[in-house]
Amino acid sequence: MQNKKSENLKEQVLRMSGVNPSKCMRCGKCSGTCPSYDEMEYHPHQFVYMVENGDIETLMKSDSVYKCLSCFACVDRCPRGVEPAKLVEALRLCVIRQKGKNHMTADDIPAVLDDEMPQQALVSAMRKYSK
Amino acid sequence: MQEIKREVLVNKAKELLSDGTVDRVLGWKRGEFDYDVTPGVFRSAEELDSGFVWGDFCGANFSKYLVKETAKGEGRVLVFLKPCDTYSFNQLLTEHRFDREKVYALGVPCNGMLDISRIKESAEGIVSVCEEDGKVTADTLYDGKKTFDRDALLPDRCSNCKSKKHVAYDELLGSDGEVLDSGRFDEVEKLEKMTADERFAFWQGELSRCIRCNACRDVCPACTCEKCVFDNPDSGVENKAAADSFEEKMFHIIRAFHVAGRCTDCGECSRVCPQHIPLHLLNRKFIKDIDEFYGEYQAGAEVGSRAPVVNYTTDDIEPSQAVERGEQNA
Amino acid sequence: MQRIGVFVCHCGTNIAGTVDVKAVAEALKNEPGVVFSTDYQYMCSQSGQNMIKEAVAEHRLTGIVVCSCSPRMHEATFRKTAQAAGLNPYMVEIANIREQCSWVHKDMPIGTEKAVILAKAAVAKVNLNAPLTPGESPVTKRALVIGGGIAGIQTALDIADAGFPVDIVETKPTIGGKMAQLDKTFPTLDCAACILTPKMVDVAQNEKIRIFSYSEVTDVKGFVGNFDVTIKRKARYVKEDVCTGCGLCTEKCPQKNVPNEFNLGMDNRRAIYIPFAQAVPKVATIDPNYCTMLKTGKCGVCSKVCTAGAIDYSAKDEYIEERYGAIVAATGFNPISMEKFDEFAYSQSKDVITSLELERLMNAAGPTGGTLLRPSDGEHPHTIVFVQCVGSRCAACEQKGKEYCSKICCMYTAKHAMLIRDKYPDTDVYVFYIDVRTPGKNFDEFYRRAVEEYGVHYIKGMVGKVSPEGGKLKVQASDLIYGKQLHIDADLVVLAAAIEPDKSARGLATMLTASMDTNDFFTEAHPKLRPVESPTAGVFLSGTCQGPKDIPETVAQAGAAASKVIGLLAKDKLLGNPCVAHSDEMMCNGCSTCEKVCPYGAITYQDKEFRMPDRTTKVRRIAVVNEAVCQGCGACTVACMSGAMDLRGFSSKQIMAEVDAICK
Amino acid sequence: MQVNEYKPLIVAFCCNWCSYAGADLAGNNRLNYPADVKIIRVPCSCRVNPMFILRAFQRGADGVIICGCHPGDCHYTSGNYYTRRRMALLFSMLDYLGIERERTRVEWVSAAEGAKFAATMKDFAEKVASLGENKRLEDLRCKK
Repeated sequence: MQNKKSENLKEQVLRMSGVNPSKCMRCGKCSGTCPSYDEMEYHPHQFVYMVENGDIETLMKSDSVYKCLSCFACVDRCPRGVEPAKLVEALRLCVIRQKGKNHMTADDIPAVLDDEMPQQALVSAMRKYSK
Repeated sequence: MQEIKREVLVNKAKELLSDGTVDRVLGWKRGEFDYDVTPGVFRSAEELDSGFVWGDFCGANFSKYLVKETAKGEGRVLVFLKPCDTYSFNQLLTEHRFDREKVYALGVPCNGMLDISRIKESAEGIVSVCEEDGKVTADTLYDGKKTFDRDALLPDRCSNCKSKKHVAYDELLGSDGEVLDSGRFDEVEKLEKMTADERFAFWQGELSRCIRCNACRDVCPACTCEKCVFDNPDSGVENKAAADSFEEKMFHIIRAFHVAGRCTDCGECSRVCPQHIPLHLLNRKFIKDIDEFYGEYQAGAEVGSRAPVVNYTTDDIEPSQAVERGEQNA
Repeated sequence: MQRIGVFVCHCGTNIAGTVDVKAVAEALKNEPGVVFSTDYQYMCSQSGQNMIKEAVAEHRLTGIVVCSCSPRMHEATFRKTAQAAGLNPYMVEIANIREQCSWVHKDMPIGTEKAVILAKAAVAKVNLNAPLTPGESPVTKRALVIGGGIAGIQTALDIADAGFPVDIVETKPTIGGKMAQLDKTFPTLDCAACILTPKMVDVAQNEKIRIFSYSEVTDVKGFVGNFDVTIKRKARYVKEDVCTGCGLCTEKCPQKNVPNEFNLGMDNRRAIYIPFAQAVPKVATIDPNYCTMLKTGKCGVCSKVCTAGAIDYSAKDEYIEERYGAIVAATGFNPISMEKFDEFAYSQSKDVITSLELERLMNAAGPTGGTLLRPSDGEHPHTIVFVQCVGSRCAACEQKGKEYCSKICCMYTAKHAMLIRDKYPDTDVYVFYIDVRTPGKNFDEFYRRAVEEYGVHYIKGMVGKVSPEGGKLKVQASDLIYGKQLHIDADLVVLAAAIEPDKSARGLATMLTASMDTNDFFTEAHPKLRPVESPTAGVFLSGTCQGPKDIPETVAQAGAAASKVIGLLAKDKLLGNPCVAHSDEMMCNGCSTCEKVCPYGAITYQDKEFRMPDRTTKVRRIAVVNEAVCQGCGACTVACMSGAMDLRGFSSKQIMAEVDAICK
Repeated sequence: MQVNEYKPLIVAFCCNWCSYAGADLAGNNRLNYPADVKIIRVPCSCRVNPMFILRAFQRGADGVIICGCHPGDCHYTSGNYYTRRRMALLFSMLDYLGIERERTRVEWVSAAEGAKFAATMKDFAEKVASLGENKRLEDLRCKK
């Protein structure tokens, strides 16, 4: 199921994230400890598994990449040191590096804004969601 | 001028000869010239009166002679020991190299023995050398009278004298001195600060002048092997004259390594070297390293002490760190 | 000059694959001293060895060089072959052209060139070999077992059974080790005490076995057959031979709140205590850190109460010297500490416990008398969650967990789950696992019974977080097969903690000069072929000190270690190592530099008369090496300035010949 | 590969109990390291006499490495402690005489560290190769 395109996409993700997904022993602790597990369509242990198998497009299309809060609980508790959160970060970069493909642009913000939203969340969102 | 006079030594020697405590005296006598003082054995008062010499050129360290003297199986031998000689005395005792009962050691205080080669550098054909209040004048055939400041004529081992304290004697003539903290490692530090190429050039220059006369080995009180590895055809490193620059280095590195932790820094090797190679800088490098890596240690300070090279602690530094240590001052 | 035969082995394709063996044999033909050089498919085979024997006869060989695998594999084989062919076994040298040449250099020309050089070095060494005969050293017919757990007990019983006296040294006041703390044992579910205590009593009643409880080994000198061991008997303040073990003092002692380490601190004991009822030796012990009499001098209740008058406050630590022929390390294991696992809140909540603590809770002699109650409020737990692989298979960081699988947790968790479901049918038991590893006889069936008959919920997935809230433990875990994140309100969480060697093992290894791996498990002589021996001759390994294992394997390995010890002690004398140091009298200065570096004290000095050239005799002090004590390390040969001290089999000239052959 | 690519000659003294076994383990795992390294087996690292090291350099070696057990693991209890002191002094003296530091090295390798053995040999061989031929401790009569 690995064709040429997904091959170099996977290689790109791995180089960007510096993660070695083959270290994963499929224990599921990252998903177990993930606070936004339920909002995600694909879960942290599936990120690692899918990147390992080169199935990057589906991940880039899915919304779950943006559900990760970067709380790094999965990185801290993974017994094999696989660091799934870094994979998510790399996937996000892959998405926004595509031509014209921003997950969210500046003018979408007012619609989503609510006054309890901490300023920091806005800044980090802009950093993560658009070029 | 030496603080203690010749008569005191001669009378003491005669006294001990006459009352039978010793049957021979190991002292200095005149060689070819006044300044050319060599060790000699005196068996009677007359010989003492006529031949015994005591002055500014009695640099020889008698400890090593005791190894062969005491093995002769006669009576006790009287020996005069300067403060730095007493350390070699103790080191040889630690290694059971001679029988202490066969020796009567007389401690002789010393305020530095002169280095004749420093006079020879600027005066040809020396006839006689005499000294008044700190000034040494050498009467020469070709350059007339040359006067020098006494301190300028002291060899490195005396200008950087490490201790005036007698650590071994049966009887002490005159007063005992103190251990001094001397700048004896300054020269080593200067070398260490050079770059590797400069150091290599320096030592290549020095060691290439070595003619392998083995004088340094034969005078060194720490080199008392029955048969030295360099004389033993079975050792695999046996060589007489150095046929290549490597063998010069090999001889001096191995000799320094063999005396490491046992060398009392008495400076005899540099004194007797006809080529004036600063051999003491090699031994001092080991002494400096040992002090730095494994704690202050003075060979011969007390009998039976355990040399650092035959000792260990579980947290010694690693060889790579030993070399890095050189980095800071390189 | 020697007449040397060179035999180059193909080792199938192991060597021949990347080294041109024919070229090597050819190149060696005109090496000085070589009169015969050939190659063969398998030198270590019977026919290979016969080839050597024939060559020795035919070419009147005096030395043999075999270019083959590592000398650590077949040096002994080829030495026996040489001996059978009438040569002295030490006239054989091995060139390691497999592990250190053909296997590590892929390119044929480079491999061949290096093989030739290594072969030439071996020939250069054989040229200078001299026939050696191993010396003999006596064997002290007494064994020492360090550690009194099931491993130590079984080893000691088997050795004593063969008629040899054995001493057991145990740091705790009683033998029994971890097994004594267990409730039931898998896979047969028989009670640990019921199968262990009879063995402990056997040990006590066996007059061949001496138990040094509450003691530790402080120093080991010597070598196989002659270990001089110093044992420190910690002050017990109770006379062992007088105390009847009635336990009166343990009831009357006023100092009540001492954390009971036998129950892992879950309940308290007195300052004077007997760890558990079936303790062997059944003798009280006073804990110096808590006894007011020892600390302040004001109390003495136990001595007043003791009818036998066994209390002795003035006791001091006692040191015993003893000589042994063999030593068995049986230091056992401990669960790793759970402090670093904050995600499981082990330090925040008392209801998060390790499996060993669960064993005590379920044990009739435990803090709760065998009924399973929550340590926090003593209530009956309804929902219990087991978390597997806590700290095992964890390669994230050394300080936190261990990289290896601890092997026994899957089975004991299945046991716990089954026992709980059987005794308290109303409880829900969840086991979160990565994969259940239950290999071996009746093991998997045991695990399937837990799932099928007792309805234990086995969930493939890991617990991510445990947060104590309102008396309950909120467990958040992933269920990989269901694809859901589970949230369970548990009453009790049991962590299957990884196991690591006992802390005392590292110090012991240094004393025994036995080597250890990075996880502090003893390294065995060969992982497959010699699992119960340490590379140090005379030192054997029994139980979990060598690696994680369960009780059946421990007992099997204990028996194996005992058989090795018996094999050693049955000999009257041991063939020593002939490659020992010897001093050349004529060159020795008698300066005792060598004596200072000798780790075995094998060098002594004597004054000897020598006839000097001028017909006088001279008495000189010379070094004498006791060849039975010397182990041949060579430290003295370098300390000796004049080179008088040399090592047989590795003499300075031989090593220099090898250096020359390599650098030529 | 260049035609006359300079190949260093390296002598490795390996102690029989730990580093020699580590070298064998590197072999078992087929871990590659430069063929310029030639191993001499000694009972213990404390058997290596400074004379052997200088002899190797004299005969044309470009690098000498002494491998032993980790301190505390020595089969003879204190062998490697003496090696550590002797080699610390010897290396410091060689450096004092201006000999390049990277030509000599002591490394502790246990019987379980095959990978470390291969990596150490590769690293040492590269460092020595970068230094070029041993000019400062060579004996011209022994030149190949």
